[in-house]
Amino acid sequence: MIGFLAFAVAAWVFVVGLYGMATSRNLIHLILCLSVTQSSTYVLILEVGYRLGATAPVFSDVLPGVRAVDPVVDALTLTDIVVGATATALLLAFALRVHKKRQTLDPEALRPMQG
Amino acid sequence: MSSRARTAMILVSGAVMLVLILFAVAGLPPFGHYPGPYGDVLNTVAPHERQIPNIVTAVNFDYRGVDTLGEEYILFAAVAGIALVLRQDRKRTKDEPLAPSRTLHTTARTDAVSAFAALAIAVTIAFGAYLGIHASQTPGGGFQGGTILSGVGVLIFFGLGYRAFAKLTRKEPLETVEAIGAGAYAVIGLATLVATGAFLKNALPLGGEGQLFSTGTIGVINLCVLVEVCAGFLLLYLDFAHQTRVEEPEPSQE
Amino acid sequence: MTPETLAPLAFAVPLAVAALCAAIGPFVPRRVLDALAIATGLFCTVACALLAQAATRGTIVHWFGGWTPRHGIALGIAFTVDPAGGALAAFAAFLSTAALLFAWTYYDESGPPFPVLMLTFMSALIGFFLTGDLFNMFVFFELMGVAAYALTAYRTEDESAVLGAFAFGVLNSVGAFLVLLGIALVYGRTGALNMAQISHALGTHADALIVLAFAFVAAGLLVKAALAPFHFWLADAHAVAPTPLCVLFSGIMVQAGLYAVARVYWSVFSGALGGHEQTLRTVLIVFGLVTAFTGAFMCFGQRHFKRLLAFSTIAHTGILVCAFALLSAHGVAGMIVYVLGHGLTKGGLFMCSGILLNRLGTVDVEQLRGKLSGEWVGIVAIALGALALAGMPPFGTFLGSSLIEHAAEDVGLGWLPWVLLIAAALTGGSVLNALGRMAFGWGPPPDPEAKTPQFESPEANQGDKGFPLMMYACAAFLIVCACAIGLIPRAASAALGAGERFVDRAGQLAIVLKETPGAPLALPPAEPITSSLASGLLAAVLAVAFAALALFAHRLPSGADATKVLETMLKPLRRIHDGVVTDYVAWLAAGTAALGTALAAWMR
Amino acid sequence: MTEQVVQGIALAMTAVVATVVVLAREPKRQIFCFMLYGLVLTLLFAALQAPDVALSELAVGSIAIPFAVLATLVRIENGRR
Repeated sequence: MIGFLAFAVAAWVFVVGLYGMATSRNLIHLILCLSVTQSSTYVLILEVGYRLGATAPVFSDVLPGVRAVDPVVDALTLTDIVVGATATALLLAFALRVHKKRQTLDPEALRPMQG
Repeated sequence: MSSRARTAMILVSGAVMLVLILFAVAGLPPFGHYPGPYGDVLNTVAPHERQIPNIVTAVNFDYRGVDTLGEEYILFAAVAGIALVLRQDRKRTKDEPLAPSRTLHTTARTDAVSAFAALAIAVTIAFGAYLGIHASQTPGGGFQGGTILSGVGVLIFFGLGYRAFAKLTRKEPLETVEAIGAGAYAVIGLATLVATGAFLKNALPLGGEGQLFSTGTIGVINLCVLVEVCAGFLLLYLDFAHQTRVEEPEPSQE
Repeated sequence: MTPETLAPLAFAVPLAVAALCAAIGPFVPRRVLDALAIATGLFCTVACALLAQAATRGTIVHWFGGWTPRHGIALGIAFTVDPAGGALAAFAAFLSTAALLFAWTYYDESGPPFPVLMLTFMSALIGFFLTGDLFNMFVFFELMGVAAYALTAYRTEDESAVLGAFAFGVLNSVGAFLVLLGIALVYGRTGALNMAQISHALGTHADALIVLAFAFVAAGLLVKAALAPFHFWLADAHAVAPTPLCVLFSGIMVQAGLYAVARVYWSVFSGALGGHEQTLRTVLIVFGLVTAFTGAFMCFGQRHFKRLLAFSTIAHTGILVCAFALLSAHGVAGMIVYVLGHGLTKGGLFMCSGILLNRLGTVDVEQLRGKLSGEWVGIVAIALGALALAGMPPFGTFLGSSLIEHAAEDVGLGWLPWVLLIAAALTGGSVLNALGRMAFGWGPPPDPEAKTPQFESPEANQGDKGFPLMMYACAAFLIVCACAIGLIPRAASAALGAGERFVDRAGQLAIVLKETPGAPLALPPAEPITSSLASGLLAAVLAVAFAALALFAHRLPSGADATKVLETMLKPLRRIHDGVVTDYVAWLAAGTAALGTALAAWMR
Repeated sequence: MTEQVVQGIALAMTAVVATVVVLAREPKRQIFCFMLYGLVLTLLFAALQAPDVALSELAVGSIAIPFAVLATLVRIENGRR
């Protein structure tokens, strides 16, 4: 029923995040758009490992051998989420530092060097 | 580039990328039909080889444990970087007593808020600890437990203010704890390399299935991750919380 | 100790030491941490060199956790070390050690974060070169990235350093997401993450998914490799990053991105994409040439010496991409030798720039005009470095160019090396041009109407502290090594052997998944390098000629007008390097769209 | 069947809220949209039978990142005063 649309959502989120970054007028806005772009990779990775009607790969309540979704994609996404969170926080720290010096977060006004 | 040119450029290239990605995902197996084999093999062999019901934990801390080691160090490096960038003014105030700070709340905190915060803190600690310890049994593990436990810092900050937060969580010991958590993971890997000839290969006895600490190295690594993540995120919160204190803006170099 | 255990040691020991440094950092003197870091760097250099040596007797595979594959299915992560990967890992560790040694006297005070982050960065580089797992590669890509962003912003009081780190972080993160997008596509199709296993599962036929997965992974990795139009972050970040770090950035990190593209192509996609070699070659060469000349022209006439060197790195990335684009074992061999030669040269040059900054307080060529008079070691080192960049014999870059030249002839692209030679000569000429101004005060004075650019504050240690022996020793040693590497007997044939092994997809498959023992490296005869002596010398002459033109053309009749015309022509190119991070994102999206469309459209 | 309905709703919300986050140009409004987005993703991951990931996303997407952003915003406000 959902089929292709599930993957299309991931594609949309990736591109919309990129659009937000490129048109951003504020570094904090840009960082959050970066997070949105990253979230599309979580969505896509989890989707490719999903199996209709299957349980989570935790065999405490169900017996091993029951149809389960892919545990690997869960592990990959977990790693990805940590990476995303820490990189986001680091970039925020950069933005904050820049603002202290220049009192602005507008990317147009913040050019390290030109030409 | 003018902002109009940039918008045009991103609209065109974004549209092209959207089409490309759609074109590519059309070649995937239909949604909900993961073809395997990686996950299926692990779902089959891991429960009895590693004596663990939560296969995600087994993948994270054993089968693909090196990814998690890298991930822990990403957190470690990022926290070091954040401290580096935000510490500038911290140095200045290091030996001074904490100045009265205005934080997110300009109004005084009521007792009700503090009481609520205390309750929330207790619940969060219980929940985080449960998640962190029961990695092998139920969804959750060192990472989830660690992030939720560190959320206590956020609650203290909102409930009791920056001063309480900074008093309750000293930066220097936390940094040492964090380094030990991250380093222990690498050291466990090196120790198992010496003991078994393979990095991160389990060298501890396995208990019966379903027991709390029956999973050999997985249990130990889970604990390291719990410590490292909790300390790392607390440091991160502490550095950012410190910024909410009022200061004079630094003069620009221009 | 078996070679199999060396692979995990080389990446895990620096991580453990990094944590140790962080834990004991507040309690011990700074020198203890520095010494610990340098010792670890030496250890990793030796370990990786032994590993590379052992790999010549057969590709080394280490299965983490002891999870060897079952029935051709990988359960865990493997490090797959071939001679090329091992050698580059050793080179990464070597350069890191040199950079740490350089930093020893460079900083008066550096807190614990510096050695901690440097060790983490080195570990990530080593892991990145050794891993045989696609997702694990992504993890090391990110680890390298996070440590690098933090180090770029190391001089936090300089906001352009923080801004450079910001652009670097944003662009590389988007690159990482593209890599991940490609990995997700591949994983959805094959259910595998081990490179050899994916390659087996992909078969020998390409469809849209495979082509685009490669396009996304390659685009993401090429952000790190600074291919145009993904290169904007590099010039900003390298110009402002601490000099010891620039040595690593320009010397090996950027090239690591390109190495990863080659690795992913040959280990994963070459079976499926093999039928489309022609198209892929054309597309990559177009991108490579655009990059080479963007970098070369931007390099020429830069006032900021570190930024000049950064643009030269971009130009050399273009050359390396063209070498990879030949899609042959010989092309890979040339690429690897060129990476080594260029990395040593660029490392030495960046160290020289650091010494200038350290002693004279600026790297602005015009402010340094005629001020270098006493620094003979520096002048000679920079001059030799400039000629090495151009590819003069007997430097390593010359040996690399010579291998690339033969590889290009093999696939019927005999014209390509001559075009690349011009780009290389332009970068060498730019450095000579700057040197002529700084050392001898030659050349026309700067346009008084042009506003004086705001340049960075000195990094550390400024003031007369006597002859900086240690720093000059490091710089000179790297330049000498750059020369020595071109003189090693049978280096070319060893590189060719390593290249053959690198592209041997079937052999790797058998070793990784079926655990068949590897065979010793065959050493194919290399063409005598004397056949390319002429082109090497031509490159050096051209470099000198370009520099002479830039310095003295204004004395010729109508020379000044010609310079003006050239300036006007280069203006649009300069204008797009505007330092606005949102522009860079837009360029990144455009580049990915272009690469993907070109591959998808022509590969049907 | 209900499983798919939940997934469909979660996916649709993901696409919509992601767009809203991007289009919310004002950082203070954006951060609340972002917290909502974290919750939507948590729901989606739970619906995709990935409880481990859902828990992490809850902790990171709705606590960690928003806290860092809020602290940054407060700092910027204070700096202006």
